[in-house]
Amino acid sequence: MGAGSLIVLIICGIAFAGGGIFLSQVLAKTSTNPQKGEAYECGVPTRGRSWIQFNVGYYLFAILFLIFDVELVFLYPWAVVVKDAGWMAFAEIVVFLFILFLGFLYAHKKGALKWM
Amino acid sequence: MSFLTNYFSTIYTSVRSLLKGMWKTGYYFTHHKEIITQNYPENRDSLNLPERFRGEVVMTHNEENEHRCTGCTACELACPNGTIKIVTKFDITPEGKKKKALDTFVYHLELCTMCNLCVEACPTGAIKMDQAFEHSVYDRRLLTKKLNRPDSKLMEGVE
Amino acid sequence: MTNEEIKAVISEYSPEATFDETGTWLNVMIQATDWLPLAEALRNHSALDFDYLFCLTGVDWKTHLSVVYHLTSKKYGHSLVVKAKLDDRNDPVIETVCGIWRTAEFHEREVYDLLGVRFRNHPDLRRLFLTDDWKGFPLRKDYEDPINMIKL
Amino acid sequence: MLSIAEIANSLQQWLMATFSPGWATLIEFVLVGTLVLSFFAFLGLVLVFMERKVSAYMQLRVGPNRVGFRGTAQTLADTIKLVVKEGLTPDGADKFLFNFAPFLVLITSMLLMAPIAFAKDFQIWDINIGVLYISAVSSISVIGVLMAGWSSNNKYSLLGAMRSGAQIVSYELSAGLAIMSVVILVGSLSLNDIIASQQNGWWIFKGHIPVIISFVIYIIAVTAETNRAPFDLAEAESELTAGFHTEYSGMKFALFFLAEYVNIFIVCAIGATLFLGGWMPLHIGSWEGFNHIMDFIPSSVWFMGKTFFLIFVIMWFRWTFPRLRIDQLLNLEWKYLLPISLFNLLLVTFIALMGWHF
Amino acid sequence: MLEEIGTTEQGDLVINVGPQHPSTHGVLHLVITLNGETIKKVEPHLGYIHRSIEKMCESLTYRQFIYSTSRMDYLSAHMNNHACAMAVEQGLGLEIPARARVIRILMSELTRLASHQLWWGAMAMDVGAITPFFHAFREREMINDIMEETCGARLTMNYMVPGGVMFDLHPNFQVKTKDFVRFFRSKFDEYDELVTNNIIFQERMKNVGRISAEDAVSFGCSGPVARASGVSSDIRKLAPYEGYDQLNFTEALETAGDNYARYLVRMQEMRTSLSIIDQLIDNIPEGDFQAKTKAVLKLPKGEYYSRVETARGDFGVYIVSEGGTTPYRIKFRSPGFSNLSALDHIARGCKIGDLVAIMGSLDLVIPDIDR
Repeated sequence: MGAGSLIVLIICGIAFAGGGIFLSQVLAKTSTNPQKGEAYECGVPTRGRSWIQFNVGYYLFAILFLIFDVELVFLYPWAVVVKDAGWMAFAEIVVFLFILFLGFLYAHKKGALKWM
Repeated sequence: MSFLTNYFSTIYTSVRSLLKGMWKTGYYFTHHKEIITQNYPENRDSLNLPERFRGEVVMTHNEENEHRCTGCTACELACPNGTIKIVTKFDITPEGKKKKALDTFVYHLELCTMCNLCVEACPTGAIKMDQAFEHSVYDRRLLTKKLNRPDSKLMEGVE
Repeated sequence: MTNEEIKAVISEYSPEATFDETGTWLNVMIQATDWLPLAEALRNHSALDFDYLFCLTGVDWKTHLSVVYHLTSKKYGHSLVVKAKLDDRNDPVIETVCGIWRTAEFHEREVYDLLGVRFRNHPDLRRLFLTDDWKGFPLRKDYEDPINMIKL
Repeated sequence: MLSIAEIANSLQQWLMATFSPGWATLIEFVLVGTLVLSFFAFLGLVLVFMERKVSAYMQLRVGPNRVGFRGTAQTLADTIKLVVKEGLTPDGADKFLFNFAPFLVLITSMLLMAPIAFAKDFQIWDINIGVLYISAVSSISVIGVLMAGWSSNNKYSLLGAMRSGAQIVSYELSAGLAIMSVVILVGSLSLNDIIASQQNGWWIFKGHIPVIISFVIYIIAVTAETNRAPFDLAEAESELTAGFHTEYSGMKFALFFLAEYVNIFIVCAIGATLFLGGWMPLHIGSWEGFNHIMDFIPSSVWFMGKTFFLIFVIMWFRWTFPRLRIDQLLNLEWKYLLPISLFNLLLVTFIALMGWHF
Repeated sequence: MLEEIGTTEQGDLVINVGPQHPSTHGVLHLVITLNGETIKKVEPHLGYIHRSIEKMCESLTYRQFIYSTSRMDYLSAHMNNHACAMAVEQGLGLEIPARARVIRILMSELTRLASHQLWWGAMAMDVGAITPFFHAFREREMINDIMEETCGARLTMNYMVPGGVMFDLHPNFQVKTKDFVRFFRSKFDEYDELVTNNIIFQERMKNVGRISAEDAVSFGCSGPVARASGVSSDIRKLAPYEGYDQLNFTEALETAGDNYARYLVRMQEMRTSLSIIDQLIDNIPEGDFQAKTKAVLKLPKGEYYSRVETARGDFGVYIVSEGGTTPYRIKFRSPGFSNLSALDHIARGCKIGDLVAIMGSLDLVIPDIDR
């Protein structure tokens, strides 16, 4: 099967999830209670909003990820042909990775990999 | 260079410690003899509770439906939680005297902490601790028990 | 340090203190107003060095309240019991010792919660166990609990 | 010998012969859909049961043993329970995203099924960039997780989702690099080519130590990517109750749960395909007799055996190790796994170019 | 105003952990102020299971009140009872038979072992490893069986009475205890392999939740928490009771003051308890197991304070008697209460994940705090 299978799979996914949720809505006993709509916070009413700007230490990692992920995409075509392309390709990728690695070391030195 | 040796020795020791832990859990995964859980309700018959185990207070009765409780309320006083309520009545002795006797021995299992103080306090050894431990019921009123059997009498010679 | 020496030092700081040596430890009875200077002395005096406040509680004596401090010195190993008397039962106030022994913060909140002793300058004097709108102080002798399981 | 591929082929031929091409394709699609759906449900049931049994035996317990024969129907009972449970949506939640997230997560894991070769010549879609496809599609699931966590309007969920975002994207790098070392050796992105290249031995045996390192890194990275302990920070039970799916209940929770397990299956299937030869039987060099005996075992059994072995290893991790802390988790990736896998990649290239691999 | 809506300033998140949370061992409610993942402030809210045991005890007799302390720190119920019985004996001036003393020590050490085993499992579970919990329960079960046979109960033993113990030892006691000690010794290496030496566990524990010796003293910490900071605080050594001074054991001390030090102290204490049991199990003196006491106990007017070393630290009972059959005022100095007061100080600057580990290493038992 070709790319058509993706459509089948997507439909399957929707059917599975939708069917399950529909089935549970049909079968499940429901009752209304204002407390059911509260956000769970160990049984204590939430204080403050959750959707605030807050300090995520992960942000820098996301940026770093972007750099490396792009690099990864470049590597895929290279990986396929490297055996045929020979040593020249190897040398080139060593230089490529070396530059990247320098960048990585720089980030490390700057403390981007340290948790804030 | 020492940085690199350090780096790799860290990796070595960490991986080793992790593998050791996995070895241990792997050992238990393959050795089912080590399983310690019991198949509880099914093994009820073979359950062996030690005779001192305190599950609930019971009153001993002999074959003639006689108990040893004189209704002296020593246990009621000894109980820290108000678990025991003794209702007394007045019996007429053969000599025609009025004598205090037990009418109902009310036992609130839901309040009992199995501290054994009532058994210790009882001067006549009328009550004891039983090994029954499956007390759950759907109605908490069922936990209030009457310990002396219907129509039971005081044993001869117990004062 | 022997009890006699401790007594001598304490008398220096609060001359009105009385002593009782019948128990395991030396007991010192003082007025609540004398407490803070004495506490500072007990903690900071180099020969006393009572650095460990292991128990802080209060007792309701019906006519008055007292706050009892059990102190010991990790360095010298001697112990001392200080009983501060609070005469005004309606509004008992004593200085806090949070700044001297940090464990006092919790213990004082507990005493406030259950006995109603106010600790002046306490950073966060709120009810610890009971709800904020609770009426009365349960460990007072005149406190009547509307629900009493045992009497039920 | 009757194999799954033959059945599939004869079925297709029969369809083609009986119906017009359009109808045949449609029926084929419906058949595949039903097959995938039932496989999906079956996987969920089996993996959950397996997890419970594995954990039980490691914890000196028997595990589920009441419902059905030796407890085998336990997960079915659990599923029924989840179905009849009321699915709640918190008042403060972003309703659309909250309900959409489980769909997204589920569809992602569904899509990942496409290129997997379950048996010899038995594959939904023989895509020539299979490896790239998997890397690409699997990163969608993180969006579902972030969506779920953010839309719940719950602080635990939010923290869990943020953690999971940082974690999944980080570990994707080393997983990708580990996969790439096999790609270099094979010179193709197609899963079928990769399996075919392991005719005379699996890459883990042929590729010397660098491939073994890649394999280890791959297993660690995918454990983290699927949010499994010891990297289950997104759900960190003792810290964030249930992390990003704290607010989900009933069937919506079940979908997350199912997707998690199917994802484990998929990453293990990929791992088995890349490093352990997929459905390829165990062949040792020129031992003709031995190789011949191995060929008698159906290819699907080989594939499932390897995959489930890897799944077992991942479960083994979970029931042995404590959880890492978020900064340690990222440290592990950025200070250890990433540099090592970059270096390892060069080593593999070197070996490939020198032709040292068998 | 900002305080009111829970967001003190930009980027601060206020989260409730507990009363119903998988990480708190009991119903502890912590209000945590977070900056990202970093903890800025931890505020414990207590009272969810406050039963006012101190007030209840004021209406119970000296025989009865002992057992209400089992419900405080239920993991070292026996040792709590011990402290109470000792306070009453102190008031009555009772001399305890030698056999009863040895039985008390043996039972206390067994309880300490059981408590530490549970803590070990729970500690591992707090940092995310679930399997050790069950392994810990395997050994704990053996102790519980020993307890059940002699005391008649598994958790809240109610075995102490003023003047001794309630029953004599069960005939099987010695054999079973020896079996247990042998078995537990053989399994102790497993504890190390599964948890102690595990690199992830060490990373989670080392240099986390540090408290200095000075702060530990100032916060009134006791037990393993204080000892991990190098503060000698073992009541068994400082104020020996029931003949602990005649035993040969050393106080476990560490100096780092972090989670890992607390962990090591408790592991060391388990070994100490085993050695104490070894010393006593073959030398149980013959004789009475209970001193003769009156049916109704009356403590002379005065104040009595007794302290024992429970699994969590220094447990004290302060009885004020007015001469009646019930205490006038009673105060239980529970180790967990003081240890909890240090939590905010310890946890500041740590991550959420660390908070759970810190609580585990403090070994908080909430009913002990919420009396």
